[in-house]
Amino acid sequence: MSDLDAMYQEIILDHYKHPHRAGLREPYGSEVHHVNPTCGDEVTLRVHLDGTGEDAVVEDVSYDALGCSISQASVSVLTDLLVGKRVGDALEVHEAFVTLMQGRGGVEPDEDVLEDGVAFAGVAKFPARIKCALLGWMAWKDATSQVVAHPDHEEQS
Amino acid sequence: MSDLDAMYQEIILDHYKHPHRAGLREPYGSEVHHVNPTCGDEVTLRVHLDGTGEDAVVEDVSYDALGCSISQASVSVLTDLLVGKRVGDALEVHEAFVTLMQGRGGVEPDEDVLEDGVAFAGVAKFPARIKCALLGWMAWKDATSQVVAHPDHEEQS
Amino acid sequence: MSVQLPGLLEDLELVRKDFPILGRTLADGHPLVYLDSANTSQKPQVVIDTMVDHLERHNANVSRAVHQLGGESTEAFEAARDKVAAFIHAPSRDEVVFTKNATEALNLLANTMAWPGELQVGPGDEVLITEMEHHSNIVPWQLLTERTGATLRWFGLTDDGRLDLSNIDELVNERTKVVSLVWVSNMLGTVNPVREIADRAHQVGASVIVDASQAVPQMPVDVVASGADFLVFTGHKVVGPTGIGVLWGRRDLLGKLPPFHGGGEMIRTVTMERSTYADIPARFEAGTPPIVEAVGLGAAVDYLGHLGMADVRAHEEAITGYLLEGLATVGGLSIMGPTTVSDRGGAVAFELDEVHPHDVAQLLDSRGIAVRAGHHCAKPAHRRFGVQSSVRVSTYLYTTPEEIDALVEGLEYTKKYFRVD
Amino acid sequence: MSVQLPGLLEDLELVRKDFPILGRTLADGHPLVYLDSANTSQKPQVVIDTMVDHLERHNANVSRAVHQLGGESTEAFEAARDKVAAFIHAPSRDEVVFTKNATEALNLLANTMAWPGELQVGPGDEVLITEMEHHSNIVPWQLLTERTGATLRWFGLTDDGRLDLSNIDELVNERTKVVSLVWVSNMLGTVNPVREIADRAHQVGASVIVDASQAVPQMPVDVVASGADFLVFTGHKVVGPTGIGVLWGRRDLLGKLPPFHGGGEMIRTVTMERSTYADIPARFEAGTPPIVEAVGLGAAVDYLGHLGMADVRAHEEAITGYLLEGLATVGGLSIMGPTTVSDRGGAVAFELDEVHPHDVAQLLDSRGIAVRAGHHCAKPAHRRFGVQSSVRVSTYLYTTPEEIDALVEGLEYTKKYFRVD
Ligand SMILES: Cc1ncc(COP(=O)(O)O)c(C=O)c1O
Ligand SMILES: Cc1ncc(COP(=O)(O)O)c(C=O)c1O
Repeated sequence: MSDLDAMYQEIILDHYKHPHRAGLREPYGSEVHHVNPTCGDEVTLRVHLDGTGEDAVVEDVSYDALGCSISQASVSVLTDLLVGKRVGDALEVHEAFVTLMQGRGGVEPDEDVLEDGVAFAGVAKFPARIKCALLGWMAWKDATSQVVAHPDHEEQS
Repeated sequence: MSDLDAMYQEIILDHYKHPHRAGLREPYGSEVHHVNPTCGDEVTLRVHLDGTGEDAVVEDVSYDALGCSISQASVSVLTDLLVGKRVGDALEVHEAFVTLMQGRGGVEPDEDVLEDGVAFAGVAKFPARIKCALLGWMAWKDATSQVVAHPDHEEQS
Repeated sequence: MSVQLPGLLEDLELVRKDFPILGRTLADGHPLVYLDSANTSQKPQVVIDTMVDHLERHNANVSRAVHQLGGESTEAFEAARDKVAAFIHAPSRDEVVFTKNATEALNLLANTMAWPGELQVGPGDEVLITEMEHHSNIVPWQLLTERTGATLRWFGLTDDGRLDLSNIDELVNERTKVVSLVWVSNMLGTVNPVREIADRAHQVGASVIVDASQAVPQMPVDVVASGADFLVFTGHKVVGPTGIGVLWGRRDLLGKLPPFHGGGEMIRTVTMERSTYADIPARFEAGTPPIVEAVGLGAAVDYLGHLGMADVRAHEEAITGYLLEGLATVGGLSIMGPTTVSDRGGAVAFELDEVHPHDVAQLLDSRGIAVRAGHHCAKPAHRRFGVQSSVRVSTYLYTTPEEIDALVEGLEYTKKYFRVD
Repeated sequence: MSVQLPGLLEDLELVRKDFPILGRTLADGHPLVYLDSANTSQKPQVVIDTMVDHLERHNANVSRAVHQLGGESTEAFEAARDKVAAFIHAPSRDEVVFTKNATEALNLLANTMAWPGELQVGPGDEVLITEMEHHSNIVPWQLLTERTGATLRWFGLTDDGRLDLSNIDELVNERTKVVSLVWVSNMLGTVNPVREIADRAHQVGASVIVDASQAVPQMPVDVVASGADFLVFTGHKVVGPTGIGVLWGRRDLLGKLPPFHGGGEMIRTVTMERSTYADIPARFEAGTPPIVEAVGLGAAVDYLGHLGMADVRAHEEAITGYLLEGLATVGGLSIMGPTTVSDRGGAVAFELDEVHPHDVAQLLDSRGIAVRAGHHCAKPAHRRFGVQSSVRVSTYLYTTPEEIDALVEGLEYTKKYFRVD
């Protein structure tokens, strides 16, 4: 498989064409807007948690993303992976994904943890695209830490 | 004769060690202060004219100069050449000197016009030193044009 | 070469040999097809060699030293100023100020206009720019107007990517202090009627700043004829090195600006009480200047001068025409900016239905074709056309028709890869 | 080599072979004796070759492009940032901002402190510098304090060319917002007790800026240990190219400065209404950065790292000691600045009775010996010692004892030429 095909896995193109959980929904505990200054890709992302602290559960992640196949597919996969998980576990998956992306192609992804996310292994070989793959993930972490920091913050709905 | 000896002619070293008409004197029509920003050489120079317009005569040029052998000798020679001349004639000598300096060693100086000033022909081959040789001359022209522009300006004395 | 187009540079294959990078083979054995010259141009061997010779044989600081190396270095540096002055037909070499890049040149102007002086911009004053500016000609003016209480105003764009001059009489008014505009847009490719706008601006006493970053590489430039009071460009887009840009300004106006950066070489004298400043251009060149970069830029404009800027312009028009024709054959592709070569430079931005610009660029890159994807530092212009990013193809004097053919094939391949039909 | 001094770099002759210019023959067949390294250093072949390789094979703009060349260029550019960060022991690579030179780095600080922000300097505030600063660390603060109504204050000098700290408790007070000082003087050679002064300044909450333009070339530098909040240096004095300098700043403090120049790469997003700015370091790097210059600087600090900065420092001390001894044998020569090697760098300024510095430099140059004559951009320090200019000899890692011998002979010859006895 060429490097190109390794990046544009079927799974990625599928998520790109048919993104999961797209759109902005209520209720949510925090909303963030992240931009990739290099290319202008943007994502607005909302996180809705149920409960508090590390035991809280990711009830919903909704988003409005403008961007390339990689950035769109990656946020779509993110929702599949993280929604329904406890925040602590979700953060572990997050870390595994970031490690995979920053590994320059040298990290062997754990399919049990990352599921469809392993499809992004090929992206790690393209430094310019790593930021695309991480855009939604960075937004999610930012939004989540905001809710965790202010659990008593009024939920928007 | 080496280029070095051509620059440091006996005449120049003599003027350096024994500068003519040094010191600031009164009366004077205008005083200017010029600096060579590269090396910090400075000259304060006063011009006293008698009469008005191109027919005015250069009565005195007095100066206080801080600088290298070339800049000091050059202002000393200037006073020899210009004091006593009509302004129009002095400006012609000025132009001949500037032409010589900017000629990169390719200009044959006219000894009848420049007298001791011909000794500076060797300086023209050292671009870094041309400004030294011209410092006093530029100051003189500046000061003179100020008196010519304001002939009725009160003489300082 | 198979395709023959009228206007192409003679001996194009020989010209290409001057650029070592054009012989490079990329991943999977693809030859480089470099279509990103509006981003930065490639460098001919003579520019590189001139820089190497300077570093290996003549390196010394300038203006400061009596010694032989210092003399040689100063002479090479100042000769570069003469060359640049001649290249843009500046009335005086002293009007050529070396900066770091075009961005610094624009910031020099916007920055010094914040402080007391005849050109100071204050509350109630207006600064007028256009919706097609590069960020480097937007943000400095946003900062200036925010900080001084002046107002920033904008020329809008027409649907075909030209300046909308319909409200010029309202936009250019007695409050207008500065009109700053791009000559050739780096995104849309539009060539703006700089002279016409400058004449109008001068009627109300405004200063006119022309961002010629994309103009100087592509066409003969005469700063006086352009109508500009100040004009900027950047070394790395005119086959020169990075690290050097140019601010040209009318002598009387440059003289009215207060100092920009303070430091070595820009002073006349420094005392603990106060300092006085050198004349132009040194006044605006604080610190050790980009010496070897200026020397490289001098070699670059010499190179362009030998080719002849009229011929470079003719080449650019021929290739751009061929490019526009080629892109017209690709279904689902829509161009932002003029679709004909008249009043148009060699940068063409477009969208391809259903494939994000990033993905287009990636696919092309897998075939060795280098284009740019993104907002090209022109976000307001992208927003004007309702898009967030685009693909930009930009040609230069070394671009061949065959490279355009490769691009068009690459775009068809991209569509297939992403299953667009 | 005949003279053996403890502390000289091992294999000095081999080191010298790394610098092509040192093999040059000047007018009248004199070999180059380059003693003007405080002005600018010479460049080793590896720096030149690295730049050439970049220009011939990897040239592209950075941060902006998806294509392979863009990736390679970005990687090389950012790797240079890593190298510089490691070289000065910066806690984070993001704290390393590339500028044009040291002068721009100092102006960046002085300029942004004029505008609203936590570090803003205003009326009643004091900025404290020293009488031995380079003009590049004087004029920016004069401009800032004049423009904002703050007060500029000065540490004086002792007769032996050290900082006079006797009134430090009065000079550093609750009004002091900024203390900006040189680590190693480019004129006197003095090494200042930066840490001690920084600690004192921090007690009153002032920010400490260290001009390390002459320190980074000569000695191991650890920015955190130095006590600095901000530290600047310039590429061309550390065997790197012109056109690049470095501003290091503590992350939290850099984050408190408003934007400096506006333009491409320093933004997060730009709209017609307003712009938001990128994080450090990009926030302060508007426009196309000096790319090939950064790559060259990376190679330069690698080169110095291989030699080992402790060894470079030992070499400098050995040579400077030998130089001071040699100069002591020349009658009528008086040194400004410390006359022993302790707390002293490798720049030695002096006067020779009855011969103007310009003439000394000219005579030495006629024998191939390059020194600097003038005020070395340190007019206040010259005035402090009652002189208008001086001769400065400055050595570096490639300087040999034989070159010092040639200098001393040259000085005797100069005296004879000007008939001084
Ligand atoms: C102590 C010191 N500070 C600042 C500078 C300015 O460096 P640059 O001219 O590269 O900006 C120099 C060198 O000229 C210097 O020696
Ligand atoms: C139209 C235009 N203006 C300004 C610039 C800024 O040039 P630089 O990044 O070299 O400062 C560019 C290029 O990036 C440009 O295309």
